[in-house]
Amino acid sequence: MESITVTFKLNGKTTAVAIEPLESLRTVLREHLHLHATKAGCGQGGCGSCTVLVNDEPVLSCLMLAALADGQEVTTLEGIGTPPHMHPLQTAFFDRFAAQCGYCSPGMIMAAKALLDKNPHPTRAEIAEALAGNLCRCTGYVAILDAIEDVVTQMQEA
Amino acid sequence: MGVKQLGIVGQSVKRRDGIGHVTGQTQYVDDVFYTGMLWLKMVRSPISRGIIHGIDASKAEAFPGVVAVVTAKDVPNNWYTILCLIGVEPNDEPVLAHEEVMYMGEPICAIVAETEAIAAEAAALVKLDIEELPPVLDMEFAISPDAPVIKKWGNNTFMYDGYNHRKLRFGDFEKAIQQADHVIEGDYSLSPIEHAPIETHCCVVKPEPDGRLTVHSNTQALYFTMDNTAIILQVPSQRLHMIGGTVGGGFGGKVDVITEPITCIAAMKTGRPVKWRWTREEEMRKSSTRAGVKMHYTDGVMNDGRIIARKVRSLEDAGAYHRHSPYGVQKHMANLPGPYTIPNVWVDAYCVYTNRQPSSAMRGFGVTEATFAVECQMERIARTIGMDSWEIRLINAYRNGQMRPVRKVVEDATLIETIQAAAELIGYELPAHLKAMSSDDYGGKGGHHG
Amino acid sequence: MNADLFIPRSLDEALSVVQTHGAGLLVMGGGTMMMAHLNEGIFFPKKVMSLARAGLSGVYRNGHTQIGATTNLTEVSQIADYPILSEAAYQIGGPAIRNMGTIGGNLYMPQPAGDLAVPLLAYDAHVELASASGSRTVSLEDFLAEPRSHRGVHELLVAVHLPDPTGYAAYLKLGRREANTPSVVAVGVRVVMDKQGQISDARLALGAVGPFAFRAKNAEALLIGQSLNAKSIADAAQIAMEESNPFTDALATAWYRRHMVGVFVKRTLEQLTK
Amino acid sequence: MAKHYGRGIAAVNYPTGMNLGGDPTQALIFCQPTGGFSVKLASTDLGQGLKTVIAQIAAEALGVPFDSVIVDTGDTDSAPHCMGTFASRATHRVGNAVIMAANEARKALLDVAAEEMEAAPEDLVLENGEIYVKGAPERKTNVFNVALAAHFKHGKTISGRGIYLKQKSGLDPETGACDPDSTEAHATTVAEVEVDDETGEVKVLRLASAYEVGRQINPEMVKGQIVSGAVMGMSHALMETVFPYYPALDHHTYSFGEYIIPTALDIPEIESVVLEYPSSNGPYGVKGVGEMTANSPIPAIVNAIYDAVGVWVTDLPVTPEKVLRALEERSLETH
Repeated sequence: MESITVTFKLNGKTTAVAIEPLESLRTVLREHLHLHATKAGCGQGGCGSCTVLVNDEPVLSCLMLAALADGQEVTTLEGIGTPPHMHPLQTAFFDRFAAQCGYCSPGMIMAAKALLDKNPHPTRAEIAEALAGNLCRCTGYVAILDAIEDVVTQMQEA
Repeated sequence: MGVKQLGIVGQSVKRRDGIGHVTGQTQYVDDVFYTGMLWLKMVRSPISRGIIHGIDASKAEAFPGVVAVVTAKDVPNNWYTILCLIGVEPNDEPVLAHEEVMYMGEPICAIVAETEAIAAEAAALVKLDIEELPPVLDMEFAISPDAPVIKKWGNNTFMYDGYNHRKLRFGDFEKAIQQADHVIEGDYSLSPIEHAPIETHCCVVKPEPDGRLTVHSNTQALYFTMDNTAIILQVPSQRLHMIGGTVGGGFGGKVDVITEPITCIAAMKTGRPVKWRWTREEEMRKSSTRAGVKMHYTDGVMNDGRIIARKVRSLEDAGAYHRHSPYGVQKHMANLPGPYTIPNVWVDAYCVYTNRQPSSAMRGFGVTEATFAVECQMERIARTIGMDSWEIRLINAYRNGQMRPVRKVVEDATLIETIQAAAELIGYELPAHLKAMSSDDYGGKGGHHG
Repeated sequence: MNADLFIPRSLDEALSVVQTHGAGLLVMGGGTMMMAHLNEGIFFPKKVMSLARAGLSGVYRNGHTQIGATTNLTEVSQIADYPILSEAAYQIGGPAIRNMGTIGGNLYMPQPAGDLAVPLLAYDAHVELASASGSRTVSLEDFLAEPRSHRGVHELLVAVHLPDPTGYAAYLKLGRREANTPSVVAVGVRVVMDKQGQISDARLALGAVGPFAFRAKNAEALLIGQSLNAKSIADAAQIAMEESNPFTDALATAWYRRHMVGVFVKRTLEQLTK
Repeated sequence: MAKHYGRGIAAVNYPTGMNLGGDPTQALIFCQPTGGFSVKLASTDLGQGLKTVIAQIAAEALGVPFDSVIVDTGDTDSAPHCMGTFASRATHRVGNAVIMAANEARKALLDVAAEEMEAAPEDLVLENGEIYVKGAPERKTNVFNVALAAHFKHGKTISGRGIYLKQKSGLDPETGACDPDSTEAHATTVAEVEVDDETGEVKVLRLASAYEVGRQINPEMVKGQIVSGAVMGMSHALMETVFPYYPALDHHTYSFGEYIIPTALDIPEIESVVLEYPSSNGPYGVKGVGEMTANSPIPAIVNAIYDAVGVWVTDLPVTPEKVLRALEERSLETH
């Protein structure tokens, strides 16, 4: 089979891209569309660093056939905030030193966003459960949980 | 304790790279792309030890989209001895294996292709003719007379100044152990572990019009990598332009110079930019690990808790090749007695070769293992002689002005102060005589706590 | 990576692809297992079909419950009528994996993965296999024992069928960390009590302690006619240990797994007494 | 079933830097025409925050605002040699090299300022980018003006070269005598655990530590290392192995499915205090902290397990299976 064209809404913008049939969404985002925030950490579904939102639900873009994105809405970290207009989660991760090497941060933030979009008042335990598929080797997670809790508090106060 | 207040030093200013990280705009090596960039995949040994009789890459070469195959013949100086820069020898690890394989996953030849998927599929087509030999995996077996010798110099250990181990000798252990009230022994071991940074190894090399190579690397040590790469490529270092400094987690795993030389050769051979990104499976099974270590402690202890003699025999599993292990064992040797004042010390530390993926540097290597053994042994001593866990450490803790077994005078000890602070942190009330102790109470020279 | 990818838009279309391509076709449910192998370069399929758009997702109640094969684990974790099925689904992976993995695909996962089979066995599930010439149901038990021989090369697993749940059920999983871990052992139990408080029917399913998830039938038999008490629980746990056929992997040895069958069967049954 | 509580302690030292072949790092600093300072390094930030702490050290040493210091790392064409980021050496070595370079650049700056202000250089004070004459604060200028003057009027460079070298130490093959490090940092960790005597599972409830790190350049980032190390150390103690049946190769791990590291749900309560006893040779007294934090939790946890259930499991990782086997062996011995 020759390459196929998929069309999807990417960070709010309709995007058409020619792909090889078995390419993953991660490969297409990073290597065809050059949105590099989505990271390649393992390709096995084990680390969560490639987490993106498809129709507002978190998925692992390394395990998703890009062909299945056709007609869907895909959101990457680039789509939720860029300097100077960062998403509150990005600001909180920065303020709390929740990114050390930074490689897990995009996936962590996307997983956290998916949680907060559904449940704006999670407990710390619920936050941790939402991050169960996202590994961090640097921070020991405490700063990450603190950062997300900060955003929860801000939303409660607002 | 009072330290002089400074200006910006001591302030928790935000990370310079923080906004880049949280917005995904920091550029890591895998985020580097060039037009016309090729991808590299490695063909590796499927067995732990064997003799290579043939490598047939013809099907891979003919596979549509494959641009080049890199074998040992393409490597100008096919020795990967990263500590050659500080005199570690002899050469023992080929960059690409061609005569024998020494561990499962050892690199044999590289496939360079238009896409990563093509390179992977073509790599699977390379036929290897390898005669399997029984592997040596257990360190005690490796240093026994019954083991096959897997190293060309005639035994299975690194040779330190003519010895098959590093020695530390201080005082008179044999005499002191006879005088001890208690002889307390312990065995301690650690299995190899993986650095597991979330970013795997990655290298991108672009040949420049002027003949230089731009090398994007996630190495922890750019010049070290540049110099080792230049030695393997047999080019002056100025031919290489190393760009890095942003790493998605290292933990010691990215001090090996493991991706850059081959990626450079692939770029030189094809005249095109090349990227080599390791899979997680390669990261786990092929990249260096922290070494497996086995230690045996024999301590002579008096009824009052003083440790008067300590003997340690330690085996460190280098895996198939040197990498950083000969150095790690020296650091290990120096730290095996622990931060305690023990007048009679005997240490034998071995760097042992086995047919497993090489071990190398990892966060604290040599010291982590020693510290684990020492602190469990301290607890074992306390429990055996019926002394309090805090007291055993406080009475033996090294003091400023005392001599460590490596014959360096202690000058910045604060072990006692951290023990006291930890007790306070958890609300544990130390007896007054222990609270009164200080790292400066030996009375000798050194110390700057005033 | 030159390959043909089929994304059928209906069951009929999917069955016709299977009919045409048969054994050489790699079928993906959520892709969580197969895509990992593709990414690692472990194999290079030439014909792949994804069932993601074939309309096989959803939970239907019609005298019994039917769960479409591509219903994802998040949706399964929200099926309130089968609490230990939803619990088992929730304990798999993290949210993203649960959004991708499917109930049908989970039944093909090699042990120690594939936890959903455990509660499904406890609920007496059947699987529906369809081909261009019709469909049939097979008990999950038989299917798990030999999925390849039970699914013909021209068949697809299209749904899981569950009778209405009766009795009390409990599920416990032991992994090597708090979440997102394969099982050391998974235990699902369902018992029906008569009015005297004696067990009239029992299902005791074990995962990760054999080549596939299975029912510990000797332990079930022992429970029937008894009340749940310290002795019957201990006896059932002992027999379940003997019935299991555990393996050694990176997570645990066979020795440890067998021990944990005893501990976790006991703990699972004890939950029912509360 | 019973769960047993235990507490264990471990007191450790950690050497800063290495010395096997001599351990140098260099830095160059130059001033831009409008007073920005560029620090050129070939060093590497692994996530620990080197780029930030070096900017702090450079700003402190130069006497200029933090924001006016640019740190450029990771390019061998533009920056001099650095051994690398490992051995808890980076802040110590790079910091020292940067202070040396900053001192030279600062002197060059004040020489130009002195000419501009018709004062003796030794009478000038440079603080946060402002320059004034000691005892006469009304006679003042600033780095911006002096830098412009140096570039366009005096034809002077304002730059500095720095190096820090830990000399190579010999090692006596007969006795092991050597000088293995620059300084020693210290820590004590208290671990509290709960051991399940039916499954052998160990849950770490709390890791409380006192760390002595010489001087903190950036306390939040020191804390980041401490929390990070607590979790990595716990993981090393209880979970991780590439070869689960070492030395056998069987079940060699290949993914995060069987190579177990903690998730956000697995972390204990982590507390710490930091002591500062400046070292004699570190920049502003720094000692290395990066590696040490992952060490002290390991023996503290193993000792806590002994405290809880009275068995020594000293073969890492302490898997539930090893604990259970040790408990069974002990019960066989005592019955």
